[in-house]
Amino acid sequence: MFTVTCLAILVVMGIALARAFTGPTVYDRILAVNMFGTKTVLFMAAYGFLTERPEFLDIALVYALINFVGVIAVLKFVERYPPPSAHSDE
Amino acid sequence: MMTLEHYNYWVVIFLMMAGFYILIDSNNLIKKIIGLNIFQTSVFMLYISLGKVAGGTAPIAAEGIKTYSNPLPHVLILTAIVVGIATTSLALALVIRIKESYDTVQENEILELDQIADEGPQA
Amino acid sequence: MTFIIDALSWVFLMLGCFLGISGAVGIFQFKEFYSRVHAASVTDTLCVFFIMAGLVLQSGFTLVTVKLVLAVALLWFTSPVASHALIHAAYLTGLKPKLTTTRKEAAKRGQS
Amino acid sequence: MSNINLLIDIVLLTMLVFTTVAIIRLRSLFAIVMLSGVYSLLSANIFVILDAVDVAFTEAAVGAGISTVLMLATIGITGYEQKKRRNHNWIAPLTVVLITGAVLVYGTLDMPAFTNPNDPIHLHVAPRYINDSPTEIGIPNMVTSVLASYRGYDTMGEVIVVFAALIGVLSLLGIREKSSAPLHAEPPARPILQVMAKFMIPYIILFSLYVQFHGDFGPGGGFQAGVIFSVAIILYTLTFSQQDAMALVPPRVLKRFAAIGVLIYGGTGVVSMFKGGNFLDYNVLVDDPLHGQHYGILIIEFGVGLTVACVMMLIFFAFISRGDKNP
Repeated sequence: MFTVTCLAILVVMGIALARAFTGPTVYDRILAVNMFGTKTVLFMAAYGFLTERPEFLDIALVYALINFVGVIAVLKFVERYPPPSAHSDE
Repeated sequence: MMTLEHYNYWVVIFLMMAGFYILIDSNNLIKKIIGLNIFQTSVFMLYISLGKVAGGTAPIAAEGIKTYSNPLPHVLILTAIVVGIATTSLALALVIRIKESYDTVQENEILELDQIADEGPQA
Repeated sequence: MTFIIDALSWVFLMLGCFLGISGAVGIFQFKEFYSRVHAASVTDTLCVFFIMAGLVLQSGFTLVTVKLVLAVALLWFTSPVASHALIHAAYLTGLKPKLTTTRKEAAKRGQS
Repeated sequence: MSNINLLIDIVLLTMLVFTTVAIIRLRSLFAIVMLSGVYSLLSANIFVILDAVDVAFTEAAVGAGISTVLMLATIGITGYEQKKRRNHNWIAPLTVVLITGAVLVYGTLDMPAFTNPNDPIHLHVAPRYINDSPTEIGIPNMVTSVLASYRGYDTMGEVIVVFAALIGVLSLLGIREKSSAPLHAEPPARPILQVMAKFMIPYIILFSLYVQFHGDFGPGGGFQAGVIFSVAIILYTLTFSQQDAMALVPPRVLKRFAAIGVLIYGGTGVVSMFKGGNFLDYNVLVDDPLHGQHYGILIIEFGVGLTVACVMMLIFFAFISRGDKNP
């Protein structure tokens, strides 16, 4: 059951990554990266159970924290230095 | 299963070459630093791949576990990551100073400005 | 007893996976930024809850459970705040939502 | 490595390859920085799958957190866009890269198979660490015991390198503690973010202390704890203001503490010399060698954590105070 969960989360991560590649706006990329980070936390938690050593959940906690701080940093940055064209960054 | 046995190494080589390509092809100093980071991470991944043992788990002793992966590469890479961010920040600081004195971070423009400065007194 | 717990975790994990995948399809398929945020942020919280609940059922009552609960709490606090900040920043810097009309409304407007 | 782990490994590595290709192709530096954050999250995942939990911990905290923040601060100063280049020649670099890559791939054909337990690397030194360190040092996390005790010299060198990098950054950029009136309008304060940050910062600091002192038993240690602690201060700076953060942790004090951390590390070595052992030989610190190892590792990990936390905060302050000067 953890196998199925891990694979499903990997699929979600792949789709989020595709959105991060295609954009088209800066905010789409931020959204995709944020989603990627959340799914990484879930993946790490499920993977710990898959390998039968779930005590390494600290890593998942760190991911959750860092992901939040990273997204806030990116948003503050976008506010302070607005991108030349807000609608597309290609 | 020759391919799968070496898949990790080949991905490492691809990443290393991608970082190398960015480093020599890119004109923007910040992108060069990101290329250097990719190159660096590929080396990390090579070390960690070498340390993995089939059937082993993380090298933190627990009851009922016989095989552990090799802890030595982990130690080397752990400190290398922190040193990596320290050197990256030094490089970024240099880039900021270059931007302040040349007003550009494009390599070719910096070289042109240098050339003008060198030839300046004669002209 | 173990059978019931296993069955429950299966149900929870699969529900979580379903929500996660629907969110991913949402951010990939929707045409416009604000609907994509909607798809991602709404499914996210419940997906986290279901997957972590499925894992908690398997872990029993140990330190692992506490860490899982902490992770859920952390994600529940941070994820909506991040979505809020994202939309706020997007709106402030001039990305306006596209307001589309349905075919019926357009037809009505055409008649009047 | 069972099949499912191998499958996950391959899927993640493939995602990594795609991310790298996207980084090469994109022009916007901002998008590239976002993707390099994803890149380090992915590589942290791969480290977990390859059993390197400590490394994954560090990579997640450093790569996705600090590195992204510093890169963003830099492109805020230097500008978003890469300029297009005329008569851009991409054939020569590509040829060089392809030839080098081909040589390296040829070299891997002689490499021992991935995860084979009889590889030369697993036959020397490592068995000693794996079999003896839990009894010899007395702590379960072998990475910590190798890092802090067996190879304590190396780690001290690394800490000094981090400290030297700080000196470099400070002499290049410096920190403006009392910046004049900001030249551009401050973005409006965000009450929701501020409440959230106030709520979270104590827990982040608590978590960093847990990581610091639980590093003997699980993944963690001074390097990771220092980075997580500095992330708490970075969150405070981002949601409030730079002046508030500098009033909370004044850079003058941080500079002293960064040096004190290195001194604690070196001092432990000197104390063990005075006690009749070698430099950084913790066995002689107290009467019982096992207790000596425990104390020694705790003290030097504290020194590492102190230095890393102070260095990361100071570098961050240096970058953003420079950004305030040039909007």
